[in-house]
Amino acid sequence: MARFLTADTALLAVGGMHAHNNPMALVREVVRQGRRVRRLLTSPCAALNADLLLTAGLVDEIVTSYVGFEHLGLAPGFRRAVEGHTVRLLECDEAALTHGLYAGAAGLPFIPLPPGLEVSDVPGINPDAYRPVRDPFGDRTVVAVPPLRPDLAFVHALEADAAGNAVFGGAAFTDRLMALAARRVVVQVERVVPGERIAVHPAGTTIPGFLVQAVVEAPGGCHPTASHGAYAADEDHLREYLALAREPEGAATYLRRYVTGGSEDQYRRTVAAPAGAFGAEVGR
Amino acid sequence: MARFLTADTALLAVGGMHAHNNPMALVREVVRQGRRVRRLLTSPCAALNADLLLTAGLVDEIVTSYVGFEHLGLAPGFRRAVEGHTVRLLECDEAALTHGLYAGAAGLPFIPLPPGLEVSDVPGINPDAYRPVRDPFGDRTVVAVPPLRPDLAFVHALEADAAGNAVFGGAAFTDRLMALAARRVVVQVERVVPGERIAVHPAGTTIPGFLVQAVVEAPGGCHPTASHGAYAADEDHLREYLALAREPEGAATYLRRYVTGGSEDQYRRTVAAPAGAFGAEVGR
Amino acid sequence: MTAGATVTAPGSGEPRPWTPGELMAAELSRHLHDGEVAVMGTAAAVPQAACRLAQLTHAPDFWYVAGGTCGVNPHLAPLGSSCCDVGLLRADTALTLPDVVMLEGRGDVFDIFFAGGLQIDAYGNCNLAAVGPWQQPTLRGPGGVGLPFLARVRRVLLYTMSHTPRTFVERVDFRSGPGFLGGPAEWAAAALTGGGPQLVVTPLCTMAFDPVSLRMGLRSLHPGVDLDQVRHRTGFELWVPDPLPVTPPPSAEELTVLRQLDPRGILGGL
Amino acid sequence: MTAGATVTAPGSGEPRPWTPGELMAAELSRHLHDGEVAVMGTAAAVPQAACRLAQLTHAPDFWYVAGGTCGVNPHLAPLGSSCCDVGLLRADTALTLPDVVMLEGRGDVFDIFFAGGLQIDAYGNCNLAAVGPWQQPTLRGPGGVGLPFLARVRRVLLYTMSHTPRTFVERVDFRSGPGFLGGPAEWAAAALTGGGPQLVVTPLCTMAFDPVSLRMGLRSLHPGVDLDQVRHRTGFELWVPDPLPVTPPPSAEELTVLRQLDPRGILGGL
Repeated sequence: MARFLTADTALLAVGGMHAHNNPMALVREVVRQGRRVRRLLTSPCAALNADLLLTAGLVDEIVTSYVGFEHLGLAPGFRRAVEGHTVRLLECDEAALTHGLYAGAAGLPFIPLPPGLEVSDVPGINPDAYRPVRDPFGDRTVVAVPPLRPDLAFVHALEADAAGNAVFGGAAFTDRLMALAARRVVVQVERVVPGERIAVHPAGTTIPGFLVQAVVEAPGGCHPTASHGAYAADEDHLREYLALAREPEGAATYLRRYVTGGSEDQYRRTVAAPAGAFGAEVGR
Repeated sequence: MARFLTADTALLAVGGMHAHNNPMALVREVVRQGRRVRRLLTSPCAALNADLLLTAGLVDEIVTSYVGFEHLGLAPGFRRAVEGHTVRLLECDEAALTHGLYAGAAGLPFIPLPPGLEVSDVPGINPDAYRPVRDPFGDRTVVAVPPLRPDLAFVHALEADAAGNAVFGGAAFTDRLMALAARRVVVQVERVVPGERIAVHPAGTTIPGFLVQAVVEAPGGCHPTASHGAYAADEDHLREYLALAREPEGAATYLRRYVTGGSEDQYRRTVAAPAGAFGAEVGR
Repeated sequence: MTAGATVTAPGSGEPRPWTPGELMAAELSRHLHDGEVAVMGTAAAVPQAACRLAQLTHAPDFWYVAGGTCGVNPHLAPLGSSCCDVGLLRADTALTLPDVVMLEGRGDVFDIFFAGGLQIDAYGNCNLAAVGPWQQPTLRGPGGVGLPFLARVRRVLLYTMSHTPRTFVERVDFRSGPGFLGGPAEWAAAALTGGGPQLVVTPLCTMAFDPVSLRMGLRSLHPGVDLDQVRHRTGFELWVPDPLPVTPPPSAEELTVLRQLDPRGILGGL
Repeated sequence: MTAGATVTAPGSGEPRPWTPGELMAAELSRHLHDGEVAVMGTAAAVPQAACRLAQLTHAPDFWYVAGGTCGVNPHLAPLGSSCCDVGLLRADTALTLPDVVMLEGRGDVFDIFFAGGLQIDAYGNCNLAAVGPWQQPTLRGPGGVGLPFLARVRRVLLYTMSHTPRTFVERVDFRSGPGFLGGPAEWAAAALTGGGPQLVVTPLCTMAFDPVSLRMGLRSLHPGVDLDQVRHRTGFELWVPDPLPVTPPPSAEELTVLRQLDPRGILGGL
């Protein structure tokens, strides 16, 4: 972790969407090591990947369009940090995040958004990111957003080979695009497999190894979120988190009990494995 | 064809890259019906898909970054039309085409290119497409290109179901993006298959049927170009085309012998099938 | 509200009354038509069920994309709670999330966007960001994700399980997704390509928008709900048609299909 | 040129001399290093073979992307003529073409871009568009595809099978892909992020660029080629180092690997 999340990491991106494919083994390790995140970038819908870092008080700024737990409720760490002004929220919409990652991956200096999106209140509260630009092909002003170039991205994939070629087990959400846009990528996988197994996957479902700095084999590493192709979300555990993290003492209890009180290996053996995070394949 | 390539089709896009996945059954039908193409858009590397239309003298304007036959030689129809000023060439680079299709699919008003691309001579000879724009996030001027929104796209896929859901048999090149950007899409396939067969393909290899106006079952329909997952290019036939099309009389001979002299069914039986365009599966 | 039509639970012989979630799915499905394409986002069990129900009954050529996972026409085998379930790839085909974000911007692909919010106002604007001032929120919501794309879709269908004065407010504190903005003048000036909100379905009633004032009013009361109850639980004045119809309850066929899609009873638990 | 080293053809016992295409692939491969990532486009049999040869000999951790089909580290089982062959998906993994176009723009992903042209000039600029004025070409070429991306790559390796005064010209008629532009002043003013052209390999020789003048000159003559022959077939003055080395011919190991990759003899037919 020290090798990747260095002091000059200005922008850390965490993959996963809602309670799916959150790279929690990597995120928990950030919390265990108490590393500050200067600016955190999420997929259009973050969940525990961002909220645990916020609950631990490690985030200075967050770029996101959503942090929550969907049908399970609001995000306690995000709420407390934003309402208490302990994090700076750089709120975006999904278009700014997705097209911004495209611009980042493609080296575009900026990217304009479709006309009409400027009538939401989002651009007004984030004028650093949403700026007017003259459309050189039409007599109008449109709104543009900057490229998103994470210094480091944490992404979960189902499998990777020793060279870092990784494959998704279900939806890739914006995680694949995040990997294409980031300067360095650490991929957390359920298992490292022989290269022949990766080679059969079609274009559009893989991350090529030349973009990947490190592969971390972390079976059950998405727990309590789902790992597409491996296991479903552990909603009981997520509910326990939501209940505890609502209050500062409960949040401290959760962190001690599940994160800082032991290693990721211990978490794997005592929390993830009993919850069934290995074995059962779900999905197509 | 009359239903799709209507008089108000300002921009027709043809899929396929080099001598692979050219939707030739559809292109030949355009030639048989003698329909004019007001503006033709190609993938970054066009081959017979564009050159046959140029040889037939049906194209007013062409937007492309390459028309040629790779290791087999230059494009005779393209050469004659451009050197003889019978077509207006709107030359682009690969970035303008690919990012332009992205902008078209995404409803972006324009899209800026990575800094540095403006040192080629391409922007200078196509000032309608390459225009300066102020970067609102930096003290500099960059170059932007317009969105590409084909009114109609002809794309080849390996298979589709009755609802129009189509799947590629190998590389999708920019054809998938072209289908996402076009107002109407006609997909030529080797075979129509039950929906269950399409349903197993992952995200990123398919075109959803709601974007598809019509599926044309045309076995051997890419001949003499390759159809990924079905057959290789017929290089003997391509060489015959290149030899004949070099001179106007030869071009007329080719068109009569292989296109206007008979129906696509006849072509299929007498030219494509004997060349082995059915049966042998190639590739992964 | 009281539950109306019943269906016999398979293997039990006991009739089970319909639930608010099932009624809402059935009601929404009736507004979906062959040839249309819908998209939806977070916490979308109700619209997913509505879409699949429409496909399996009156609109076999209706299309829907379950944003998140981005399955196209997911088979809901079975219906799940999260829009990112891997099971949503059991579908006719699939897109990627960047594809769907692209196509949302194209503006001529998706006919329908299902949306909701912590707050929904009289003009159909939605707020998922913050209750109170954005800078000093009394309740920080999760955020609006793709709701700004409501500006570019042909019609917006709103739904919420929470029909309270806190949800239905005169004016949202923050506009995550546009409805008819501040009313006719601002709406006309914005000249958006989208058609704006069309319908609002809650556990109490179905609401619509007046074509002139662009304000929300009643379209029908759900069975067993009375007008005062709705007025009491709505934070602004609703217009009321005369006569005021009752929303047809789910038919036996609708309920049978919904319960086949939803053996876990997710719609019942909402 | 005369062919030098030989290898025994499998099963025949007859030694076959190396061909210019094989020498060029071997020569290019020596300039590819572990950890680097290369991309290439149209008609790329020579650089594909060079890349795979490097992986199978001195640079197992070298990466290459065969643009067009966009296989990553294609196994060349066997080498084909077209950059869009479906067989290039027999590879370690694969990207899509839009992915590769994106990453070419990022500017810090690809270390090497293999390129060529109808014309290549003294500063390494390439032309695939038009011989003569663009508006009134005497020869209309196919077009430059992704050559403008040469501005954003760490080093450009040029190759061509045609070493003639028509190909090697003082100044290209059209700049499809940038080399060192008009020379030191223009190159410095452009402040491109890319490193410019580094090497030019032809059937006759290997050329490089002077770090001060940025002009092309000789690096080595291929075996059996003499200096006058190269001067005669180059349309501008080449600088010549003293002493002028001879390019090492393909080693027996290199030839064995190349012929395993290329059973159809594509490199021999160029």
